[in-house]
Amino acid sequence: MSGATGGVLRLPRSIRALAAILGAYAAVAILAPWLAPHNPLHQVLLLRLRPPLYRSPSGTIYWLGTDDVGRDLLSRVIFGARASLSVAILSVSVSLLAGTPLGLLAGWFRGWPAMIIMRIVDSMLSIPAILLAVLTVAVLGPGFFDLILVLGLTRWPRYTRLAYAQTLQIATRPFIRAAELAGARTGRILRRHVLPNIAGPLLVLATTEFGLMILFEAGLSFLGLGIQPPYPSWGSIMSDGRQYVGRAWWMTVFPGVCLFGLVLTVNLLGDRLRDHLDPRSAYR
Amino acid sequence: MLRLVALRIGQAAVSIWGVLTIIFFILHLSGDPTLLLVPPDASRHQIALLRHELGFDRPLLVQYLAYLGRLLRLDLGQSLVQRLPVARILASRIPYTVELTFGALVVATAIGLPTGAAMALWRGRWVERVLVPIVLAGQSLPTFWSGILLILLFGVVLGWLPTSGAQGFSALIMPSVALGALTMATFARMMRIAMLDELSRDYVTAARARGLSFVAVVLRHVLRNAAIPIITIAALEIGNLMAGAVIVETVFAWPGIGQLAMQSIADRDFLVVQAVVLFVSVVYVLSSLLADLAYAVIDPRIRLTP
Amino acid sequence: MRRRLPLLVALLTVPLLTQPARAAGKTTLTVDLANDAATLDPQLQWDTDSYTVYRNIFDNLVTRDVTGKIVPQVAAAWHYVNPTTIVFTLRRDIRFQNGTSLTAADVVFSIRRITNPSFRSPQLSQFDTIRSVDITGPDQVTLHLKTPYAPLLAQLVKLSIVPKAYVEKVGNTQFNEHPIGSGPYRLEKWQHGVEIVLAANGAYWGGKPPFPAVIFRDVPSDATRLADLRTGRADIDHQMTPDDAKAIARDPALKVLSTPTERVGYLFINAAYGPTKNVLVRRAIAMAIDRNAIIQALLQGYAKPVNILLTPASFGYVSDVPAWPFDPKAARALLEKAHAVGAHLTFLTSPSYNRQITEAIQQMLDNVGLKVAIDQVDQPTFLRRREGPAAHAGNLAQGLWSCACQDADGTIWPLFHSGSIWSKYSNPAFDKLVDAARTSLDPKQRLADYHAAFEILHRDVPGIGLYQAYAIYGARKQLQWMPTPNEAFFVMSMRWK
Amino acid sequence: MTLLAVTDLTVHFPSRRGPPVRAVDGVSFTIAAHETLGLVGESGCGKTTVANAVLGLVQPTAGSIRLNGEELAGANRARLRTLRRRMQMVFQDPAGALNPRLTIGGAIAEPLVTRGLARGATARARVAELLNAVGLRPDHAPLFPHQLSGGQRQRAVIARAIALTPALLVCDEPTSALDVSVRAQILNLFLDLQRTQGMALLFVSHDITVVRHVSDRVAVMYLGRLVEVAARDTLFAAPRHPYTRALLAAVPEPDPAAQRGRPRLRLAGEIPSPAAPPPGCTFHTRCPLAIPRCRAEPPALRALGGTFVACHRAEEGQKDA
Repeated sequence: MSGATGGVLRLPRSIRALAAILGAYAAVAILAPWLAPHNPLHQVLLLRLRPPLYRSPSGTIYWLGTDDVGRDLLSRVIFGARASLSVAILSVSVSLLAGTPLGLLAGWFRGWPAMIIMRIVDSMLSIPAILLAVLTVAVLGPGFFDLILVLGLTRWPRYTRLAYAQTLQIATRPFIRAAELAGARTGRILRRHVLPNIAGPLLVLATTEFGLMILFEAGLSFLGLGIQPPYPSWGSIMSDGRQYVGRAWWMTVFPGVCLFGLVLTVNLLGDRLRDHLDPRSAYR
Repeated sequence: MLRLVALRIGQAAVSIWGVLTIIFFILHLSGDPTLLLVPPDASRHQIALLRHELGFDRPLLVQYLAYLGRLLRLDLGQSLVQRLPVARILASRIPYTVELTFGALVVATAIGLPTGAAMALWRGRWVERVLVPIVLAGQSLPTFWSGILLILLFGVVLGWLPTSGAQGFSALIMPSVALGALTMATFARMMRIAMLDELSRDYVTAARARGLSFVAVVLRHVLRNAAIPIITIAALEIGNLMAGAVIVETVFAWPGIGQLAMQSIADRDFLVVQAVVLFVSVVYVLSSLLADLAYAVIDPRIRLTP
Repeated sequence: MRRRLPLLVALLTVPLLTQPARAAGKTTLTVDLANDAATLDPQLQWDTDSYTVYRNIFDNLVTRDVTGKIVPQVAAAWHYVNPTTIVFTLRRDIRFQNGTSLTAADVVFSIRRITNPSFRSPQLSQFDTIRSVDITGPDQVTLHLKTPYAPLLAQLVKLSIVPKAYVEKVGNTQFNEHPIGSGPYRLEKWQHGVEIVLAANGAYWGGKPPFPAVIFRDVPSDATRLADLRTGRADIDHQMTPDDAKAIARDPALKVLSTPTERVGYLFINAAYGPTKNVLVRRAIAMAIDRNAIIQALLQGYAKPVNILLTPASFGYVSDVPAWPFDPKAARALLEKAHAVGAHLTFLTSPSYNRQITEAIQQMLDNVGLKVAIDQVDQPTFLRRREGPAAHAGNLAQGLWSCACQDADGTIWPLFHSGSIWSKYSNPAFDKLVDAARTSLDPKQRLADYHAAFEILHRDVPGIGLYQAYAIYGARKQLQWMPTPNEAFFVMSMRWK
Repeated sequence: MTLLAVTDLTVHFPSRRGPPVRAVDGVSFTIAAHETLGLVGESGCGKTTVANAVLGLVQPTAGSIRLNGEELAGANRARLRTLRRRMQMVFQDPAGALNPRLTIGGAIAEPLVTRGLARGATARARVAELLNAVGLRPDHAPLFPHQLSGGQRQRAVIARAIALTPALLVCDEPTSALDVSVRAQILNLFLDLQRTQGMALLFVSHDITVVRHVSDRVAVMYLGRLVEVAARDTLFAAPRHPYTRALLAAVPEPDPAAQRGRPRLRLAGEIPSPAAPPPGCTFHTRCPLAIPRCRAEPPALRALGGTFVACHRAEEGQKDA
């Protein structure tokens, strides 16, 4: 257990280090226009599939080579961080904001509306996530905002289930009765007493989901249903490069390494946070 | 107990009905397959004729009720594209997915459990510090990417394993590894907690006080007791593995239900998609039900949560 | 570009090391297909992968030779009695693989089966000008049409003959799984999603099949098909990308077999919605696109530029209607004249179309001052939107058109006739010309009509032809085979050296 | 002056299988202003349910609970909220009674803030005042519960309870979760507070020595019913009910002589399930004095000298023992 007053500085060093790596990724995404050596959309059809460190006749160096329509891969990978991070952040926010209140209310009030909500949650959770996402994309259409909506719409049940279970448990604790006796109304109890106490597990779930959403965005873009061409995302670059995996390995390897590094950072962070918030349930 | 089991089964049935309903409406909102079936030069009239023959011009609710009605008679219908009974198509694919799931389970068990045990036994030492990131790496790899890299390395460069197909044991290795990575991470983590739980019990201290060596205690008692939660988790993981097979099967051209599902979505072959989702969710729901029951049997203090 | 890395060297040496020594007689031909056959009932499906397989199991009423000419197969001869009546005389020596003779009754059964709406054949549309069919002699069948229909014979190339007695006995589902035809190969084993094994039909009337067995494997990934070919697991890659074709050109064990097809790559330009409603904008688009850059850089030369939206492999092709030249300056001037500089266009596409070409076109249009947003949806959604109201069909869309009939009627009628679902364009003069060409049986008159029609299309630009696509097959060096423009995959026409 | 009047309070909890659990069955008592009533009994006898019912945390099945003549039973949420301004509760487990994610100051200020009585600096000043009153320091306010000791936590819980200067404070085993060394301090705090704040206390405990320490009057409960109610000194000097005597007998006397002189009465058997209470006098299954009448006829609570007792043989009890 740790107080909210602790502040960033009281967090263990490993968490701060991982947060710093995450921050670096975010900085790259934000500063992409200044960091990228080229316009990520500009094609030179005659310079397709050039290997890393290629120097063009005009003297330009392509550090990571070029893609299959002759665009600078480094610039695309840098801009690709934007798609991965923003889709993940926004979709986690959407599903967190949609799922948590639902689970909170269901766990607090119970009764038949809660039953209905929880059965819907169960149903959604027993559909393979990628199938559900692919189908929803087919209905809503791909694109940045649609992608966020799709991921948000298909992932909220996880937060609902966790918030529900946690709320059920918290609702029986004496301090909830104490708050009632203190004259707190339901809204205040949920806000001040229940929510802060279920926030820890939800935060850990959100971190895990954040990593998953990055993979999902890449997966959907890989299937051609995510970020729209010509805008780069790591998944779509890898999808473009899939056909050339034997001859232009750089198109698959570099965005893959970036993606892997980011997700690993997020997962390690989630792991450490879990340990930090509740050492007993470490690794669960 | 029996009443609670009946209640849980009832709830499972409701969940599955929910799954079918969600999938039905999402699928039908995404358009029907008539245009995919006809040649490009078909006329408006001819398309309308085929659409009528296929029944897609009826109101959605009517189609939904007809679907449920057929399902209640255990009739999964006929594939629009393959023109074969859906049950037969599914039956021809399920063995592959089961094989792959089993392969992944073996990989996950063979690597995950010893890793988890090692992390628990050497808690806080360098062994754990090295293993944790490795385990987490297992669940940070995008399967489509690791699949491609595996094919590139072992299939193309080294030529040790077949690049595609589903024949023979060697073809099973790469997809199993790609699919098993995530479960391996889960198993390792579960094994670690279970072992730590057991190691902190009094009997361990007592046994050591009696002069048993630590290794003997671990082998004789700790591992056996720690296995109980692991077995129940494994039941749950089977459902997750089947779901994860979707991407892996697509990458490795593994002819299981995952690939069938993706193909059928692309073809809008409604009844096949619904049958696949039905199958996976039934497996998922049943395995979680079994896991719950197993918990309740092993530890009667755990009440079945409705 | 030939700056190779160690990895590439490894890739190239692998096949040499792993390739097994081969005996002179090749017993099994292994073909990697991009998809599994959907059905092997030849009357139930319209996709090329199914066709590739079942065409070797069945004989068709008529067929095409290497030059594309329609020649006899089950029908030995035919003649028109009048524009709506045609009489076929059948061969007598054809037997199905179960030993029964192929008779006029089987032909009539096949035609009636495919034209019966409740059978729900997707191919019905190709044959629905047929009003009735009857046996008019021991080996004679007479077709009656609703209206005169010039491309009828081209359509009948796709009509496979199924055995009446067997189908009626086992039913449609069983027939689909265990088809019996009169072709050079019979179905041995079908593992859905894995492979289809065919065995030679020793009693084939047309001669001895070249391989005792043919295996069609289902390998969706381009890279994997290429790897299979290199490692010797496959003899033919049925669907090779131009980049891969370029890559294997140096491999001493492999070769590329390619041929121009009747498939035409085109750009649809929505004439009924948005900025592209203005013909000046459409012409500007036509002049902004550099066909040669697309063909040379992206298709590696495995395509030919076309002047109209039809290939020379189809009847109705005219060479003297010009294409709009590549002229970005003139394009820009036209856009300025139309006050359309900076106009926003939507480019509708799906993963089924060549993404590189889409992106290249986007860039080319951007260069002349048009803002193009790519809207990629999945194929069913693409078709639904493309077919629906003009406002949702996008301003631009790529297409790769083949009617498998090698006739202009199958291309420009469905694409641009105002009565067609795909058309977002209406010109009564054009409609009149293509309607006339459809019902006339006089080739000279039809050609004149199409010439006039293509001139209208050139002026109105509701779409432009970009290139004539090639069929590209990767194969082992020993394979002797001449691919044909209609992309038929007759194992009978192959030899192993 | 009567502050709280509980009449025929009955609380039954429905059970999934079998008959309802009769947690509280026809309990009546009163508490005067400034008075402390100790409610004592074994765990599971229903005393906590009584405490919860008084505060409206559980709905009574029957009976009436009046605070200053106002009926609580069946009151809606809004009315309960008003009534609770005048009564508060101190919980058994101070660790559970405090929100781990809320500071001590925040917890103590909560009743003031939710009722709009104080905020900002005023609230902080009042919190400091309350902390002083319960023997904590104002600089404890920004701490979280886990940063305090058990005794400090209970002081914080008490500070929260008295923030609104309630007329009645219900204490449910307030010391049972504490170390023995801390218990006396907390009990003395209650005595102090009662003097300075002028509250009435309903003090619930299974520990008769604790009850003896703080109470003016004591009520003894067994299996959902009151068996004896008397002034403290009367009860401890002359227990009338065999159960009371058994409870007292179990307490070790500091003075060995007194211990020896005390009647020995040991309880046999287990406490029966409140779901199936025995007929007649519910205590008869364990009562050494039980006669056939006890099995048939439930005894009523009746006055006997200065005591109220529910036993058919209360008069004989003294001499038998």
